[in-house]
Amino acid sequence: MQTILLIVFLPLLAAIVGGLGNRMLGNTVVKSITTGALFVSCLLSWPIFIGFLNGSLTAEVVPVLQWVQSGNLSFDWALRVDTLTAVMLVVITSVSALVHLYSWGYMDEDPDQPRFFAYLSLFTFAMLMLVTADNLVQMFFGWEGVGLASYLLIGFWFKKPSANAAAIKAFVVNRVGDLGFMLGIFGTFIVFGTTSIPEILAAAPSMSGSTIGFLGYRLHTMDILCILLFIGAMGKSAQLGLHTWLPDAMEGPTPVSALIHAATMVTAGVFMVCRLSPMFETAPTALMIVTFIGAATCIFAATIGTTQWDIKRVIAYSTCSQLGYMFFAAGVGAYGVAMFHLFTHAFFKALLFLGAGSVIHAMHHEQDMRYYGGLRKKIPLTFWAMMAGTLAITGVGVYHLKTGFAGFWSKDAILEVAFARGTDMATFAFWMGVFAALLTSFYSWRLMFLTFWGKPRWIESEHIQHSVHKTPEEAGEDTTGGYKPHESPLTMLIPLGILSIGAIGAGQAFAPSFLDDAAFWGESIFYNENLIHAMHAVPLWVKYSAFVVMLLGLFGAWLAYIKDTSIPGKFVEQFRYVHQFVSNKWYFDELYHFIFIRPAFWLGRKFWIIGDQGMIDRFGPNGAAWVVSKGTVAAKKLQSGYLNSYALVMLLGLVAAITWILM
Amino acid sequence: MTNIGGIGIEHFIVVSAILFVLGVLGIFLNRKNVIVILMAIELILLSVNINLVAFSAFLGDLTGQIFAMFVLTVAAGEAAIGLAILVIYFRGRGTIAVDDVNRMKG
Amino acid sequence: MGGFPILSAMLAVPLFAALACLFVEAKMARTIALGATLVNLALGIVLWAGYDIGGAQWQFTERAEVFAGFSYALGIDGIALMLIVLSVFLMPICILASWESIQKRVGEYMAAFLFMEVLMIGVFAAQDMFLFYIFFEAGLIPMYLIIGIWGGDNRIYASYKFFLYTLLGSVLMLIAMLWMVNEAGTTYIPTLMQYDFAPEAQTWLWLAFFASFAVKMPMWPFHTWLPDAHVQAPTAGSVILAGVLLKLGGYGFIRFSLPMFPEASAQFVWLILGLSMVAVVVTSLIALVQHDMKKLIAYSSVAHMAIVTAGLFAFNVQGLEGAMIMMLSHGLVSGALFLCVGIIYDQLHTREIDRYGGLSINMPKYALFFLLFTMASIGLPGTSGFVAEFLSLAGVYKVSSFATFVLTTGIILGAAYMLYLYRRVAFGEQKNADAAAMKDLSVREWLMLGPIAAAVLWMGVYPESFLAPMRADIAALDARIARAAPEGDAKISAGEPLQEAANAMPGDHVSETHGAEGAH
Amino acid sequence: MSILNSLYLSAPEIGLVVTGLILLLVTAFGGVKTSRGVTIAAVAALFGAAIFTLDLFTNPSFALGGDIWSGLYRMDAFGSFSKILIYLATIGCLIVTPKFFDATNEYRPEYPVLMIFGAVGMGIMVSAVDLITLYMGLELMSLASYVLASFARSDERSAEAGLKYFVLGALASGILLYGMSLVYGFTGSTSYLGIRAALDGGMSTGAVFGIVFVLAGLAFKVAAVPFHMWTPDVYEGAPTPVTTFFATAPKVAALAVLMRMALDPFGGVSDVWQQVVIFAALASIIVGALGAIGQDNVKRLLAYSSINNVGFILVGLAAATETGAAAMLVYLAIYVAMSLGSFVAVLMMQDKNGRQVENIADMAGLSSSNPMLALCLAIMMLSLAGIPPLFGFWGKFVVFQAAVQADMLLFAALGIAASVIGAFYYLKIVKVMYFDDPAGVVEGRSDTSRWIVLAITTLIVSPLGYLLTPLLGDVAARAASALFFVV
Amino acid sequence: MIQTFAFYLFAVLVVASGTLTITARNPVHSVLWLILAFFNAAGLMVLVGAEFIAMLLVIVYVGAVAVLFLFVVMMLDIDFAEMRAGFIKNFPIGILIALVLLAELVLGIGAYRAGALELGVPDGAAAPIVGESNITNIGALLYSKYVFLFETAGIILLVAMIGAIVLTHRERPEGARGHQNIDKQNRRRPEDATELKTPSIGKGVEL
Repeated sequence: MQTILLIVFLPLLAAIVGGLGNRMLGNTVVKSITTGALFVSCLLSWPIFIGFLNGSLTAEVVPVLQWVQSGNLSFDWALRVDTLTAVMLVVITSVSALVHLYSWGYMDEDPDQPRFFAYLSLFTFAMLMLVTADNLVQMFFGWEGVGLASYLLIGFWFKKPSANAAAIKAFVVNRVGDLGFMLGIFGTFIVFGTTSIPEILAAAPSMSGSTIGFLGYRLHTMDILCILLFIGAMGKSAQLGLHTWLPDAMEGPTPVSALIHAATMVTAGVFMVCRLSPMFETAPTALMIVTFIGAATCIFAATIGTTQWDIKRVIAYSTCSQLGYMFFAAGVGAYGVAMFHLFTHAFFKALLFLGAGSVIHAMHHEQDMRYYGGLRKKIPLTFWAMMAGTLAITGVGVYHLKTGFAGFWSKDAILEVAFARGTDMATFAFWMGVFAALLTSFYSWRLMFLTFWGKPRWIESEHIQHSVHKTPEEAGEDTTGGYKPHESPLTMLIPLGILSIGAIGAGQAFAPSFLDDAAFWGESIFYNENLIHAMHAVPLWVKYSAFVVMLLGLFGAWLAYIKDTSIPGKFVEQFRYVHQFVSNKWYFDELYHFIFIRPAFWLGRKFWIIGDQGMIDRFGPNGAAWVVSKGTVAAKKLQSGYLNSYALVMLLGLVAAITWILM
Repeated sequence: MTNIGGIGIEHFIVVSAILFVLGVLGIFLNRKNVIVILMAIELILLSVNINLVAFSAFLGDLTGQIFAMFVLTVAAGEAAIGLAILVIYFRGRGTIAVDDVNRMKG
Repeated sequence: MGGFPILSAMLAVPLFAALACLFVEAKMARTIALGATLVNLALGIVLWAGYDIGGAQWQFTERAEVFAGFSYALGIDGIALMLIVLSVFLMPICILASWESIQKRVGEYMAAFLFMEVLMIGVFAAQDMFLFYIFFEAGLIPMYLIIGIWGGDNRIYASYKFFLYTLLGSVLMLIAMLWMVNEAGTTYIPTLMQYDFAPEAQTWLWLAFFASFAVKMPMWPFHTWLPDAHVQAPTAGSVILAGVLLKLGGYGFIRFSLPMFPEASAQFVWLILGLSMVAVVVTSLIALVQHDMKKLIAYSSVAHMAIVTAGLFAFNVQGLEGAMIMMLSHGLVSGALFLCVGIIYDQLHTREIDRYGGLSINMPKYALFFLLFTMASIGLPGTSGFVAEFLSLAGVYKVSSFATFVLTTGIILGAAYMLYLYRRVAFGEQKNADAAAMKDLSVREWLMLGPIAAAVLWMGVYPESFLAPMRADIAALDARIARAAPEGDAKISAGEPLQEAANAMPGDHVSETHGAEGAH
Repeated sequence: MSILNSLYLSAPEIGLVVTGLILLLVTAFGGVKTSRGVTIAAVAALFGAAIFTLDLFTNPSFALGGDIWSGLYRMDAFGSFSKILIYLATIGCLIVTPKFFDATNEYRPEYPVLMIFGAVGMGIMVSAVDLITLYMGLELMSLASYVLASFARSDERSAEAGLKYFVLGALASGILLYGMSLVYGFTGSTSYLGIRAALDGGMSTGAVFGIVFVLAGLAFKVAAVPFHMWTPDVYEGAPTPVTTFFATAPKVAALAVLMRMALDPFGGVSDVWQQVVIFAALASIIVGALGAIGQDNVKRLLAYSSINNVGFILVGLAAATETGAAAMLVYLAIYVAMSLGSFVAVLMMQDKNGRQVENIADMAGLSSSNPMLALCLAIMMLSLAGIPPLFGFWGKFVVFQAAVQADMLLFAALGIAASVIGAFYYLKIVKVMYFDDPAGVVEGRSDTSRWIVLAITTLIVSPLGYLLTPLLGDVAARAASALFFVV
Repeated sequence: MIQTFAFYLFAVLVVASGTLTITARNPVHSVLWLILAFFNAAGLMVLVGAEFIAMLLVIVYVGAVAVLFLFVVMMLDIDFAEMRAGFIKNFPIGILIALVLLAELVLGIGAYRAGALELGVPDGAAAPIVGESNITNIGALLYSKYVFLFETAGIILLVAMIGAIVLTHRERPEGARGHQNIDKQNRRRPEDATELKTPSIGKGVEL
């Protein structure tokens, strides 16, 4: 299984060559190298996955290099391959390879293509390091590596202030999660004396009842460790509270959104929880929190998704919401299900993003859906790809026919398992999930209708105006403004096609393995067979609930955006405050700005001006200097130049000395 | 010798102490004239001499008187140097008022 | 290495080169300085290569009783070795950094730097306490001159502040040293490291040493000299200041305070951790609002050094090794960051962040290096900064989870201010024509940044090279201070393990549903 | 001791006196034109005296010397050590003098003669083991000093310096004498041996007064706070070579006398004066430093610096131990080199009219116009500030070591912390020379003799000086042990 | 009895004249008061049997030093009218300190409690030979034990002399007022000094 070395390090090599070679090698060479490397990785990954699928491969660790050995803390560079990793491998390499390819077309006009491709490859490398990690620290390496790549790619168009801001935001918010992750690793190290994942997982049950001191409190060891680690996952997977970076991350080029902010990186949190599932299983409270956060994110993001106008932001919130599903699936103990949703989601969400990219490409970089409309005929291939993605995400499928798109298989499984779990929290999650499914359907179809149906509203877009050199007035009745959207080039369409296949068939194809095959997962995750059995045994209404709400959503969207386009306006009129609240993303950004960012700068200035300069310097060095200068003045004054006073001082000294001694 | 007609060493010490303090006072209370300061110094030396001689007598030891003699000698030399300095100072500045001797200070 | 006095040679080479530099003209002085530092670098590599890991604790020892009251005793252990290597590594880079930017009094400048090198190596190699002190304090003179003569507009204030502040700190240490020598009857550091002073005395001695090292580190609130000194110093001065001089404080703690006063060190853990926590948060926030690049990096240095102090006083191997790696890493990274500032300062003559922007466009190579060092500074895994931060914080966690929590917020704030800096300098529009017209890295600048970049990555990926020589010494130190090690707040207490997984489903229930529904 | 022995052991002084008298005759008959010759002869004589003293010092048979001249005078290692320093310092001062008076043409052959007699006076002082001898030696030195201070007759400041020096010096002499009279009266003896014996047997209040007065009088001579007031004015006003002299040889003599006085006759009652000395030491360090900071005149600054340094030397005295005494001697030796070096460097700074540059601001940018001079002066300054690796550090090191060994930790800590204030003004000189833009005032070229003195002192002060530490430490220890040798 | 009376007389007079010395407005008066103080001090010395020192005091001080003072006072030609009277501004504190010093001296030494004062015990090396006069005794010591200091005293006086001359002696340049050329003066003959003129009557003389 040494191929794993190739799989992981080829992208790195490509990134280095492409990044350093940059202008020397030229666009095409760099693009070919990186894309080629990724396709090789991808091709090497699938056999591994298939190997696990058919049981011909077993978990293995490939050591690479010693890393750190400090006292009893040691961790090395090593690549671990097991089922979980294999799943991630194919997801990552496949999507990445496709995105690389897609970017040939999408980024065709960009002057900095080598840099872009190098970043993409670098990201892939980091992501692969993350999923192959054998210890928490290497996972953290990948964790931060993908963060770096994400930062670089979000800020790829670094001339745009908004892109820069988004990049920093992404990095810093992630760092908040990393704080938890790091503390979690430290705590794990304290408790288990190791950072090796298998060793931790093996030892976790023995520590399950113990307590530990943390920040002055005594807490259940495993709960606090898992919560800390989960905070890391929350950051990376944009869960409620730490989600704010994800929508902003859409400032990056669309392929980036597809690869990083939909298919792979954001799922790292889910991956981590699954990877550590035996550990989480020893922490009931932590799992409750995971479930709750997942469910809350799921519904929260979905509400926002219904009000956004930016096509990518809609999908971004959708991603956020879908991640919530995965988390609460994990939270209720169905890690396989969570992974399955991760797997299918990767395909259809990447597809949606790339499709959106294709739309944007066609619409001259206009991203606002209000200026779309009627594109169905203009870019039919894109339309059909998007349609596949939408059908997948909304979970179209019929239980009794045992057919459906990818999302049907995974999302329904999540809802069912949550219901089957039966605890209060799980039931809460179930209902949230159902409601979110309604909203998912609504916003997904809303997106489709606004984009592909209706009349063109293109001329109102500044981008289009720019392109056709006309103002809306000049265009008059012709709302297209004479603009001719063009279908994307082949390099973009091929990935769309491949992903469409995934979005359509991945659920059907892999559900048996992912959901029901305990042997498939092996030791790689905690697999609760009983729970899966319970999942299959839920009442029928549960099984159909998702389908029903999907239809409701579709109907609502059709009503509002096809049948009577005045409805949304009226609705907004009616529920102005609710709408305002939701469309402003629940004011999270404003809140954070108010309680973190502004105070940070304010405090920084105060600490600097008042603290450092006003107190420390003033009373420290400068104060001492002031005292000395006063002393100097006094000393000079004393030295008056008069004989009398000199004599007087001498006498004073004499008298003082005598008095001192006599006393 | 313990006393001379009821006059003990302490009497001499007191006289000498008074003279000493007078001399010191003369130095630092004077603002008129540097010459007076020189005279005040002579007063101090006088007090020392009284002390030395008195101790010598009461101790029955001549060292004090020898010492006093040397003090006298040196005092004469000191006076000469002092006056010489005063003279050149006066030549340069045209005054010997104590208050004016403060070109250098600080 | 036979009998060749390599440490003395490393002192002698720059010393004589420095004297030579005083008497030759500019061009020659540069060449001599570069040559001498390169020779020293070579000697440093030989030293490293010749260092016998797992051998005697003190190697390359030399000793001559030429002084009354102290002796010329040199010798290094792994800790000193690493810091010496750091010093000799940075020196040629400093000389290169000054190659063009220093045009006045080149001979004296080079001499000052070479003297600096002598003193730095001397500090780390000294085995005699007073010899150490002499080297330690003598460093003030060349640095004072470097800041004062070749510094910026406000150099006088900065140089005074630097000099007097650090002097005040170290004189108190001298008194403590005198007392110790009087008490223990030896000036030989290895002996003193094993000497047990009475616990009451330790407190005072520790405080006296603290006064010196805390200023040197610098720890909050003794840090205010650092931003001033950095801002005013010429580029290479900042590099040496940040790269090596700040390490003297950490070296002092690890060489003196900890092994000589373990009880007192334990007693003051709260102080160190407290100051470190404040430092990380406060100086990071301050760094966030800086407009001057060097000042920002200077404040970041304070924050990073706080991690060092916290790690040192974690009383365990991870903390100590982490702190050491942090010192090495910070030496490289902040040095490199100052070089990065210097490179653009040389062209535009301003450190005002707002005057730059969009440098990625016209200086892509520069931007790449700058990015790397920025990332290393915020502790991205794979760079030296991560290993350093991770190890020290892991060590601190064993003592106090709260301290670790607060210190770890540094990774958030650090990311914020460094990325904010990077964004304003390298990203964004090219606001100013002159900034947009700047040239990318020259070969000379490549030679400066390249090696550091390589070292940063090397240390991040394979820190073993750096950890291995120190391992035995850290272990010895750990054993020495173990008796006083404070109890951590983690205190795991065993409980009744859960009988089943959190999401376990009752088995009988399973079979029922299973039977009813069958397979999916 | 026979008269021959007495003559032999006091031969340096006698030789110097005889030389002085001969030179005086030469002066009387030859007039002004003999100046240079007389100076050279005086240097030679002093050198001879130094060599002879060195011989006495190293000659094992005179290791502890002995009391000569009927117990008025003692030849011992301590005295010899001090005398060698004094003679060497005087030589240094003499060498650098003549050129100074070139501008005013006021140099006279009496100058070296007075220096010789001054040196003799100092020699007598440091060897005195009787109050009367001490007084005579002190006055001999003082009278010569008063005259030298006002030697530049055309300079009003010189006369004022002389006047102030004289008046205050006479007052100090008066205090000293008064104290001596009390000591005499209440111990019954003027010899150190007798005084010590009497004090060891119990001390009356009168004796305490005597001790305090005597020490106060001596404190004036060493310029310790609060008896320091004359120093800045006199140092500024006196001709620079004379100031150089004041800052070196008489300083050594006065400190040596103070040491001998405090440690020999009053050595048994150190608890009486120790606290006063501690106070004086701290006060000197602080006042010296504070006073120096505000100065614009380099001579005045160096005057305050000397007060500051005396404070450090007194730290050794406060310890009242043999190591303390040895430390003081080491410090003294180093201090003489530093002081001589700095004053010579100042002397070498002249403007284009040949006038002495005294204003610190005028030294701006000296490092570009005259790099070697600036370097030497900078080394001197940093050494005076006690920054290693310069030799000045060693002086501070040993005195504080002594204080620490005497368990005076707080005192040592305060003292050394206050030294940081002092560092400020030394740095100021360095700053002016190195950091400021050239003022272009200093122009003059100096003669070789000054360069030689400067080079020698700089070498001593430079880190190479540390190579002297074993020798210096050994010699000082021997000298100090002589002080503690109780017959 | 007579001794007691003499002591108090001299003591009071010496203190009084000392006070007047430093307070007199006219320096000439000061000198005169000083002389009086010296005389009385000499009287005190005679009282304890130190005739030689007493005489020395009178001869050296009154005869030489005081006169020197007078001479200088006259020579300096000071405008006494301009002399500022009064005391310096920190007069009170000065007086206070002086009084404290005096009190400490007087009380501290315990002089007032006769008998409580313990003088030292001389070793007898310089004890006066009984029967010999004061001057003989002093002479015997001065030329034996103290010969070294005696010589030193000579040197001191020599230095004082050199100093006084070096400082005050002015080589007046040729032609300046007060310049004397001794050679020229010695070579002067009557015929150079006087010139016989035979003026014609009523014409006057051309000088």
